[in-house]
Amino acid sequence: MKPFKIILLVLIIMGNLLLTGCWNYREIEKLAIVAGVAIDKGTNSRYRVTVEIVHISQGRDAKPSSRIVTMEGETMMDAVRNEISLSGERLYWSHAKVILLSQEVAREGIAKIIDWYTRDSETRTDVKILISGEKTAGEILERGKGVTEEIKSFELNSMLDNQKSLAKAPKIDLFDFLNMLESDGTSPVMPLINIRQADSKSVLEIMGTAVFRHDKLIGFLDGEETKYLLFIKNKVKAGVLSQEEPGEEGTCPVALEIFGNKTRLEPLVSDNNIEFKVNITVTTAIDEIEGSENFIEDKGRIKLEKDSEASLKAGIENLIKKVQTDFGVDIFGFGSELKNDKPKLWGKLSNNWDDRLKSLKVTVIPKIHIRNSAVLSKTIKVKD
Amino acid sequence: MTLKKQNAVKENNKDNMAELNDLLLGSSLEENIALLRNIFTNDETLVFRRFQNRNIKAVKCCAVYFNGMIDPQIVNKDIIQPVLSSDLKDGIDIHNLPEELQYKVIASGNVNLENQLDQIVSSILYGNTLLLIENCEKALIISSNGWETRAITEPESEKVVRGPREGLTESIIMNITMIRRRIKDPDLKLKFREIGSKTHTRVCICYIENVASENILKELEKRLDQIDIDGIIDSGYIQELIRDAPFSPFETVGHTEKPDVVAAKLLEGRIAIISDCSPSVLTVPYIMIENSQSNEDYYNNFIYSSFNRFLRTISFVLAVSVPAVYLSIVTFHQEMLPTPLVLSISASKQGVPFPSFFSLLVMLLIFDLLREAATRMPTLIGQAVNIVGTLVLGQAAVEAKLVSAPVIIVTALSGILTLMNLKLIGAVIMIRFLFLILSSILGIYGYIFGVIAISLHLLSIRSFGVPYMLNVTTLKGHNWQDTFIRAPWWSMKLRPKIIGAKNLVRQRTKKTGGKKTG
Amino acid sequence: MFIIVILIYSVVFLYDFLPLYKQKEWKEFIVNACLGLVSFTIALLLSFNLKIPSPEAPIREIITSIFGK
Amino acid sequence: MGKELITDKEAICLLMLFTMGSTLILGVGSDAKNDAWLAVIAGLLMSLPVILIYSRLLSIFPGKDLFEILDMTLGRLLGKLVALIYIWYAFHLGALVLRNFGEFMVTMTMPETPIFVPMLGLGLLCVFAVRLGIEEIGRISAYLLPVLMIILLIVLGLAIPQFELTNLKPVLGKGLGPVINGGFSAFSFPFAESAILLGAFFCLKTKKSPFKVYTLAILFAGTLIMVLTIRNISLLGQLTSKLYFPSYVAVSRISVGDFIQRIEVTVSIIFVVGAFAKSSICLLVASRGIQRIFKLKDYRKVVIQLGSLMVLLSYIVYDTTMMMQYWAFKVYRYYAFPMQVIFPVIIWIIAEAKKNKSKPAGKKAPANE
Repeated sequence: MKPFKIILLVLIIMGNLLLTGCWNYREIEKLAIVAGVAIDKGTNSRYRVTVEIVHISQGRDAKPSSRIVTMEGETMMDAVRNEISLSGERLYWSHAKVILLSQEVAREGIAKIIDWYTRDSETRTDVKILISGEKTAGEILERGKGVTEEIKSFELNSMLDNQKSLAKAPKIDLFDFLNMLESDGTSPVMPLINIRQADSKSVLEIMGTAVFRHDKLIGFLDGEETKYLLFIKNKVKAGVLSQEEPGEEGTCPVALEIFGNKTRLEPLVSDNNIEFKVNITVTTAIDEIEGSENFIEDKGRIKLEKDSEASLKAGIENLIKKVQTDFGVDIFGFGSELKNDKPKLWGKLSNNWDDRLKSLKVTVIPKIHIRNSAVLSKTIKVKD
Repeated sequence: MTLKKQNAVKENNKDNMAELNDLLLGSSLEENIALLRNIFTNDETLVFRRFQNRNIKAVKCCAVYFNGMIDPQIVNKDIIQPVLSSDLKDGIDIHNLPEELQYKVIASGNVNLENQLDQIVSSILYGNTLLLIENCEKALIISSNGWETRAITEPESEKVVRGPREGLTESIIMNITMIRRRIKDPDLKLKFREIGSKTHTRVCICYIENVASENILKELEKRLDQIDIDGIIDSGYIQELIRDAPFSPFETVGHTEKPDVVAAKLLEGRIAIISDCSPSVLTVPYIMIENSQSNEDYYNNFIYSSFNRFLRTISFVLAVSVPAVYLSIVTFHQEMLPTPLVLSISASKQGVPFPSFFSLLVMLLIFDLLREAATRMPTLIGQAVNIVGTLVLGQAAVEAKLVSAPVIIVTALSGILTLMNLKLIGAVIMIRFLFLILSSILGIYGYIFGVIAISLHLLSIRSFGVPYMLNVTTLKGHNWQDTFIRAPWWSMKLRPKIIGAKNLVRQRTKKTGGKKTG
Repeated sequence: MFIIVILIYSVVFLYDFLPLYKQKEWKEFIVNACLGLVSFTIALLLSFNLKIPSPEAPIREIITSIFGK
Repeated sequence: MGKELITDKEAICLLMLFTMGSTLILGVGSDAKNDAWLAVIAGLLMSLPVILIYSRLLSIFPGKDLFEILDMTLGRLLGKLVALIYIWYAFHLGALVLRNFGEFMVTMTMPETPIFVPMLGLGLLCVFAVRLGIEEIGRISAYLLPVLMIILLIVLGLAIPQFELTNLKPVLGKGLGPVINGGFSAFSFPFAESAILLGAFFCLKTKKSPFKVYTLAILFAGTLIMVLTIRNISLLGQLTSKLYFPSYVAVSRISVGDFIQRIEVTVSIIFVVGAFAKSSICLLVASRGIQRIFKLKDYRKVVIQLGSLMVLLSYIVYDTTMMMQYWAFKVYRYYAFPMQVIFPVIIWIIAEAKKNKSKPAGKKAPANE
């Protein structure tokens, strides 16, 4: 009876192969691999989508280069599919690394734009999402030039990945953004990208933060402010704290390299009054001393610690004040902290949290610990 | 139609045998010679050598043998010469001539009296010499067989770096000798039988009593008895005739050309089937894990052996999986690859006209063609084939953009992995194509379906009642010692129960070496 | 499309029913034939692009009518 | 053909695969949002008494399957009627699992492939497995479960650095209500679905093994499901309950370095294996039921037809994925309640009563005098 089974199997396999074709079978070299996408408002239709496609040329030593294609459509999906009429290839989205959004689009609300990207099964939610500081998002892909890589989107991706040792822009991927949108008590933020003219070349630069109320863009923070924001959000893993110390010959700048940071938000509830304590513990090391002051001895070091704690505190408090007065949104996540800790209280407060935030009292308690002084154990003394 | 024919042939054969069965020898020498001549008509290698004792004319004899099947030394010196020249007068009873000759004259180790014609015929065919005597209804059968045999060499297919180099030969007696030299025990039993109505091949069931399972032995004998075939040319015939799961690509009867392997398997409680004219000895029961065992494992350091065995097991899995997984990743699940890899694979495939599935299929076929061609070819030409295969088909095909480089890599990798387990080669090739086809339909899911189906198949087959893949959940302690790993010898105190061995204790060594001293 | 369905089903029927018929296991044969006919009919109807009502709908109706929601 | 027997370990593996099968990918207790892991525990606790009843039933009638037990307790006519209901339940559940698998394939990985093809593939596998018999299914699950566990643990280990345990907070933020609700849903899917296995565990070795098998397997599986739910919630946060297949998305978020990423295919492997185990058990039980009702010689004879019918049913059972979601989380628990709880309890009570009645008659003499 076994031969029957084999015949049956062969029949089914052949039937599948011959009659219905290979549905999802597609050759890897036929894919138009999307590296990144920029979304603007269209002139004729609602959306104008600029896509950077990896162009793989033949030959042994050929490096992949990038091609920019722009198309328009009434919906995102429509625009993306219209690409077929331009180049005949269907775009392949699984390897896309960045989404760039223009400010214009972002001010109108971006939930409707990223919905398609989240919903489609081919796209992945670990794509990074950025706001263009230029007029349109498309021009960043068109005009910008990568320093190390040919494909701009991949370069942007690695720039964002390495932000962790700079901490001047948040690294937000689509999924994080969605999660911030979804959860109450946190307002989303996004990194900011600009083109900087350097030596007549247009170089890409990621610096600063875009602040959102719900899904609408309302303002920006610069690089330094972003660092303080990341301090509160406990996202700083590395970076530099610069401190100017008064010295014998004017000021003496000192750079502290951050080796680790732990931030804890602590809601203090008394009757109807809520206060937040922000405990920041930073581990640092002296990495640069531009002078001959002695910060390595106990006395100097403790003073340095105190001074940099003070300036960190000042910076963070200024940022909180700015956000409270200018934007009035909770980008720090105080609300969600309260919700996690005291869900009942949050239930009462959640309705007018934004109003409450404006007058929220926040105490910043920084603690900076200097661990070592890198390679040198003494300051460099210039001798005559 | 064919069935009827077969039946007819069978009946015909039986008739011949029956005819001979009834016949007995007559008393007239010439009549007997005529009878034999009649049976072996047109066979001119049959020699009738008539001679007489020089003293007694009544002792007229005729030696009958096949030229080439006998050792002339024996026939001349030990049969003809004693009968010719011996002084038979003293105390010879003429009426009891055959016995007298048997006991007093002929100098041979093995002499029998026989009057059944069928026995006589088959013993002549086996290379014995028949001594017909005038006025006597019985004939003497004197064992005299001597033909050229191959010397004992190292088998090509099972080379070892360490361990005995001896290989089995085509002579059943020599094979048994080689095995018995390793197991000198009265419990080593050898049961002979003849299979094949035309070839009368001698087949020997070899086992160690009190170790081998009686049920398996009974089952094996039953299956051997059921064989009714005209001839057994190699033990491969028996292998297919007695195996379980006849349609499976996996072997359920093992074979080896090394006497040390046979001896080791006998000691584990398996049963060996030695067949004449075949250098490969069959062993039953045979389970999956034996495919990745090698005799060298037992002679080398156990850690190293375990590692090797692990490599072999993994290489079986990889050999069947690599092409299918590659195909499903590059044609269905490109999102699974890291981006740089996508770019490099894509770059290498630019400009290749054929679909991946097709080129993989063709390249795998070409690999099998090369392999098959190289096995059948003389070594010198084989090298040329290798050069053509690697250079022309590999390098040039990539240069000419007929196939992409990854396909070549995958094919070569899969091919080499296949050769790691030579005993599984047939199964690997078939399953590889099956997986490839399945994954061209449903990608990685097709492949997983295939894996589940093959696992189900493997789990369902048995070899002489022993589950082919073993019963993981019922296996206890010592049965694991010789499966995916090879435990150190001092720890393998028991025989694996899985085979159905009865006498489980295999060593009582007190572990002395290696203990901490001081 | 329905040609494939008929083809596959005839192979399946041959494979499945012939031994039952030969061994004269009539009870098995009848039960099997009923099941086979039902599935064949459904497959055939599907191959003509007809919509078969799902048995899930009435169950859902009953349950929602009992428990609300 | 001798009596089929499977060892306790095989049975545990089988039941674990059955329980985890589609659960690992569909997720459980989504009503409870970020307390879903508590819902799993609640479901586990709720299911314990029911599971004890199942094992008690099996140990009262050792070597008998559900349909014989029905016959013996409810009488021939009523027994047959309830048996029919169980056959339908097993059959329907098998079709639902097939459909879940098909939906998963079509929405997540192969949108252009007709849903019928993967379902047919899996259906063929199930038919093949059931024709080999319960022994082979038990053994293959004993082989596959360790592989799955290793994969699961490796993936879990890779995911741990990315855990955001704050996503689990607030614990019991909305009170006990949603947790109980989610717990009920987790009870009916997957824990109490093990009622199906009453029809397959006729082959256990001893009278004690049902207790061992049921409790151990459900506890292990429950713990694993809970751990994986925690993993999903802490990787996905708020979005967990909005996804059809949370595990898949959760694993796709894992990336260690730049190299180990995009490993969501592991989830698919687990799902294929789980769905295979679950639907083949369902098919087995359904065909055994038919064998018992019509008093056939061997259940293998009807498997092919029943299997093809199951694939067809799975094809027509839903129109859309939305319907599947609604059915799985809203309707199913009420639909399955009689088969999971009511009938077993009734049978159990009758069985205990009958046993007590027959026991004194048989054993009284030596005990009392």
